[in-house]
Amino acid sequence: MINLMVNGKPREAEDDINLEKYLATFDVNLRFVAVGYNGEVIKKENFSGITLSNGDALEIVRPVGGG
Amino acid sequence: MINLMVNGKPREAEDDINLEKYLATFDVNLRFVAVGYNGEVIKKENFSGITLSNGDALEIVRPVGGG
Amino acid sequence: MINLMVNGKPREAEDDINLEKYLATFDVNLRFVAVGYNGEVIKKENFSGITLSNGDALEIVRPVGGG
Amino acid sequence: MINLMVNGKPREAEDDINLEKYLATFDVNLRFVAVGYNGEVIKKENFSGITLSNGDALEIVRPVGGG
Amino acid sequence: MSDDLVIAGKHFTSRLIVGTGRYRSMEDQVEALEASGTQMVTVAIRRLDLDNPNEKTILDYIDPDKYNILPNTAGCQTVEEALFVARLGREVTGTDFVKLEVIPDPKYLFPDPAATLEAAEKLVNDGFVVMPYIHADPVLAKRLEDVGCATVMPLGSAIGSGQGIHTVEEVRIIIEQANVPVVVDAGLAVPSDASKALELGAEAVLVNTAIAQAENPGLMGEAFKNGVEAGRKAYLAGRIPVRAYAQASSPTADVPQPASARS
Amino acid sequence: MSDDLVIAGKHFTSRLIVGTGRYRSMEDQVEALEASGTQMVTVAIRRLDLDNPNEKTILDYIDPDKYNILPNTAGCQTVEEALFVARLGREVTGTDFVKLEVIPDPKYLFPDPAATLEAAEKLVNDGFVVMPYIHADPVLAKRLEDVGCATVMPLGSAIGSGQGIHTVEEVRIIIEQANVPVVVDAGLAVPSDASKALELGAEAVLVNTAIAQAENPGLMGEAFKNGVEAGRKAYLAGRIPVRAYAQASSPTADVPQPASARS
Amino acid sequence: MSDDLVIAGKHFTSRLIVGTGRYRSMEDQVEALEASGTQMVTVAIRRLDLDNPNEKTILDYIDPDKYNILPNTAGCQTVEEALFVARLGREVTGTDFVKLEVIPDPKYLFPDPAATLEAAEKLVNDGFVVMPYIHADPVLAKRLEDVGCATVMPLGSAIGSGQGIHTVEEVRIIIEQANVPVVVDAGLAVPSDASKALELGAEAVLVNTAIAQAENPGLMGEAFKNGVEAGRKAYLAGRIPVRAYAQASSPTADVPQPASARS
Amino acid sequence: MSDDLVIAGKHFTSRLIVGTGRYRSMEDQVEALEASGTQMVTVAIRRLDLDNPNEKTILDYIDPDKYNILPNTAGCQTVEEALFVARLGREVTGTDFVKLEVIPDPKYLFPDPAATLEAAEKLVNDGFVVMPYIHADPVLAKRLEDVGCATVMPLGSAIGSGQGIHTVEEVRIIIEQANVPVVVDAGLAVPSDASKALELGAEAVLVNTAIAQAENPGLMGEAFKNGVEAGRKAYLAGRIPVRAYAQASSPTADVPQPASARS
Repeated sequence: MINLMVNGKPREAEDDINLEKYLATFDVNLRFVAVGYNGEVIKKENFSGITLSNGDALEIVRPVGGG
Repeated sequence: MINLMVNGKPREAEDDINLEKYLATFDVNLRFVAVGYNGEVIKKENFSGITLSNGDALEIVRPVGGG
Repeated sequence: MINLMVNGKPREAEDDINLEKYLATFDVNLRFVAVGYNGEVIKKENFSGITLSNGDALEIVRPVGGG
Repeated sequence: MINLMVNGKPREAEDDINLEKYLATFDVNLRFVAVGYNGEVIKKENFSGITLSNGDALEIVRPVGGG
Repeated sequence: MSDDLVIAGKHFTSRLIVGTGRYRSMEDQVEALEASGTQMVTVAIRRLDLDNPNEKTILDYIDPDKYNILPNTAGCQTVEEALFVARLGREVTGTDFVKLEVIPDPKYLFPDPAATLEAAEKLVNDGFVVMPYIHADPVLAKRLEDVGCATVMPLGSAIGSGQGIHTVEEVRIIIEQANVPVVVDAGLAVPSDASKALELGAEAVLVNTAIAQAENPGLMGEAFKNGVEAGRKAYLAGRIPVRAYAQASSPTADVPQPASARS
Repeated sequence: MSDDLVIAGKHFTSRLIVGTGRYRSMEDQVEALEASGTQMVTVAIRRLDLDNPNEKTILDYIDPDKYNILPNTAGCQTVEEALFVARLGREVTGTDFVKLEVIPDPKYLFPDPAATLEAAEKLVNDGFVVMPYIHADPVLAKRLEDVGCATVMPLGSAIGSGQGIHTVEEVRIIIEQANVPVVVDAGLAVPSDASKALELGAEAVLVNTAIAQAENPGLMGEAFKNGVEAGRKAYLAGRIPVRAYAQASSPTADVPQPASARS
Repeated sequence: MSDDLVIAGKHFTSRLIVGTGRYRSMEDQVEALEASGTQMVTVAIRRLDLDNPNEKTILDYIDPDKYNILPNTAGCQTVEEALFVARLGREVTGTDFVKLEVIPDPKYLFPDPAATLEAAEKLVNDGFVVMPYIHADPVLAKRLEDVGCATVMPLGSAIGSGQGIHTVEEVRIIIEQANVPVVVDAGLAVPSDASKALELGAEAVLVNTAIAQAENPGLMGEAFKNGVEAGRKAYLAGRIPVRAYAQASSPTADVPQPASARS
Repeated sequence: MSDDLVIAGKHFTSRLIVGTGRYRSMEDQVEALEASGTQMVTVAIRRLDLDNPNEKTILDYIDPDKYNILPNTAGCQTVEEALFVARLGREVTGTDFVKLEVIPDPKYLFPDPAATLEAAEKLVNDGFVVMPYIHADPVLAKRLEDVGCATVMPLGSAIGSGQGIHTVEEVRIIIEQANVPVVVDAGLAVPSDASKALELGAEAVLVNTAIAQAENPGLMGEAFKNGVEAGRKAYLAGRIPVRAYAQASSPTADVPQPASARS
């Protein structure tokens, strides 16, 4: 297992899991969602190409009402 | 002849003429016109009943643009 | 006895008492004081000349702080 | 002779002249005066140590009324 | 939602009263009145030119089915003059409505409070629906209401000055105390002035020079129509309070972090 | 008359940008956006709730055919955070437009001028259409324009404060000097605020709290729609000048006299 | 330079009139009056407490050699009451000066213009030196001057409200038209309010609550003394005009250059 | 009561800083500085006229025992120019104090916020006591304080414009957040402007054109001296709060009645 920081909170994940699979574990509807990976914004088509490692930081975001 | 003050200016008129006839001498279109006779406002239907005398003051007025 | 209205309140006084004597009954210091008698302002020198009658209204006033 | 830019205008000066001597040629009262030499501010005590060369830029300034 | 302006029992869907003075042409005026959506227009009463007694009058250009006529007493400096001109105006126009002006001051055209009060009371007793033009004096406004005026018309600033509403605080108090419609009159230059008056709770505004002398009177008339509607709707919609500090319009929590420094 | 607002080549017929924060309900918001006639709405970017990853988002309530989305960087206190959130917002919404906010101050939510300038330049170079939220500082506005911002968005007063436009003089100067659209943002409380901004020559306004927190958001949205139209039309129609003295709106000559004293 | 304030032939070197109401203690009042440098103080007239007929009165604390007494008619709601109280005040104080107040409105304490005018005329005819408290209505001010008032005293804002001068434009016009001293009264909260009034050309101000209710009345009295002097001197010194653009206060030429790029 | 203004450990009893530009004559200036009671005067640094290298300078007219010299960087448009002129000024005057101005805009002479911040930090690191001239931007003020500026000097309005203080709300916030003295600079026209700034809690004001270009500079200098004293004392004395309604300054009970109707 690896330790990640996801949306500011520590979480565990399986070794060698890629970002696409990891997101799938949350059953996230990816429409209107974006992901920051260690401070970089990752395009959806590249999710599968990113293998998560211990200590990675993810920001999984969506739009909310704001002015 | 009698002397009248009409709209602030001296004018002459025949003796014993009534208001209706006097106004007719100007060929005034009476629609939208009112008449002050010595400071009193006279209704159209009473014009014929008013005989002008020397020194009478008439104000013959109509509406204009204003705020 | 007569009935007076003094500073808005009913009071009794002896018959035929004059204003000077009546004020004396209160031991008022007349400096900075003025008197209204039935709506008229009375000069000090005339106090003795005014005999109070039943129903008279007196206003006995002095200066206070004001803007 | 060398060519200088002094207060934004071209001027000539003798070869190898130092700053102190050059200023003396203007008979400048050095009280309330400061000098910029190629963008650096030079302290009075160092004037004699600076030998002017061709193309040097001098700013000789004094205080004026201002807000 | 029915939200009529009611003056002396008469209903109006438009809260914009428009003056008919100072247009560059009758075409400008007709276009501007139309665009403004107004239902009440003011006219002045003046001596007929006896050398040209049949020229068209302003009323020949105003459709009586579209616009109510509000004759004024502009130009009157005394109570006597105002009463006389008001009565002439009623005879000319056939309406009991009158915009009462008693103005001794030619420089700022400010009204005389005591003379206006005296004339108003006499006209009310003579059956007029009196709409007095006044300084934004809350006590005067109250007294005019007490003698039976149908509205009060406090001024924003000098007539035709285009200075807008200098008297916001006083107008606010007049509105707070009034039981008759408050109509802000004079000085309005732009629709935001009209909108502001209605946001404060004024029931209507009267505009003349701002429309008549605009570069494009028709478009400015339309602008004031929109501004008056905006102001009235805002008044009904209930504005937010004024706060000393900011209040975030976006959530303050859960902001994404480039590195998870903040959590 | 075609009179579009054009930002980075994109045309808008509405000059009212509306925020989507602080509505009491989605129904309120949908009604208010509709009534406001807006074509551009702002959204914020926040962390997804991983315990509830499928809840509807704000964009599920906003018809993309009707409204352009303007993601903001609200909540960001540094250049780095603003760049990151701007890029996340682009990924979420698919638009290059961004409302740039770099706000270190939690009490008044005033933006950081130097950090905003730095972030703006980087985002422009990264292909964004940058609309920076700034203090009404004419020199800052000019520099933001010089680095390629698509608009400048000077504040009227503190976000959500409802204080209106304290910065009229500065906004007037920003407009005078700008070659990009000036959008007045923050503090607007009533349509007269919006109308005033457009009368001065602002190209648009951004409103959120004034509509969202009104007692009746739908009606207030409509009120702002009218106010913005009023202000723009007045700007185009050419307002009257301000004068020190009055100018009579009724003729001063030929006033009828009760006795012919005056002639 | 002799620059006295002259009211009805009486000369004053101080242009600050101070009220004697609402001090927390007589000590506060004595100190504040002293510090203010005033030469005229107002007093009210009230019923004597017959159960305590010998208590000291306000006048026992005011040195008649230092301060002129200005009795007021505060509390009067009608002409009749004002006349009666004015006459009582004259009897009490021995002065013909009177500050006339006819105030039917308890909430804002705004004066009645018509009743004030009527009372003023009667008091003038009765030999009083009348200083009427009025709304800032230029026409009313003129009429009060015409009936013989010694000054006019337009209000800045509601008595004791501390709102300052809302009526700057109207006060400016009153001053422009007046032939008697204009004394701005009511609402002043800070010395800048007083200074501003005198800069406009007001001849004096009347201040009460701002001094009496300050945390430190003595120091505030001194502050108003300075503010009034500042305003009067500025009026006499001739202020600079307002300009739309900047004017450099330092020379724009001959700026030293780090490299001689600019010459 | 000791109540000094302290800047970088230096004590001043006067809170009025005066500029030395734009006087009609040296006599005017000497008289005005004397009358103003100032202890700090600004000077600009300019190229010497080499054709007249011995003419008297401004400092030959200013008594160094009476006045501290504050050299400015007026005329500088870039960071580089400002650093250079600041250093020249230090060499000329022997003081580390500098009024920092980085102004690219010739029309309104508004300062560049980012360039001012950059120059301020460099000058602080070079040992200067930096007093930056800035737009009234609370965040910028805070950042300048954070890099070590000795004061912040927010503008009231454009230099020399005489428009007074447009930025009251922003200045109020800057004062609320500042840990260094806030000096309001630019645009002040009359002593009430200065007084108002100090009433808000500003520690000092800088005035030039208003004094130098007054009809009578000496008297105006004295007027500003009084105004600044008034404002500071009022700040210390604790002003009354603003209230929505009136508060009677005379007792409301026991009003004498002509007839005892009311009791």
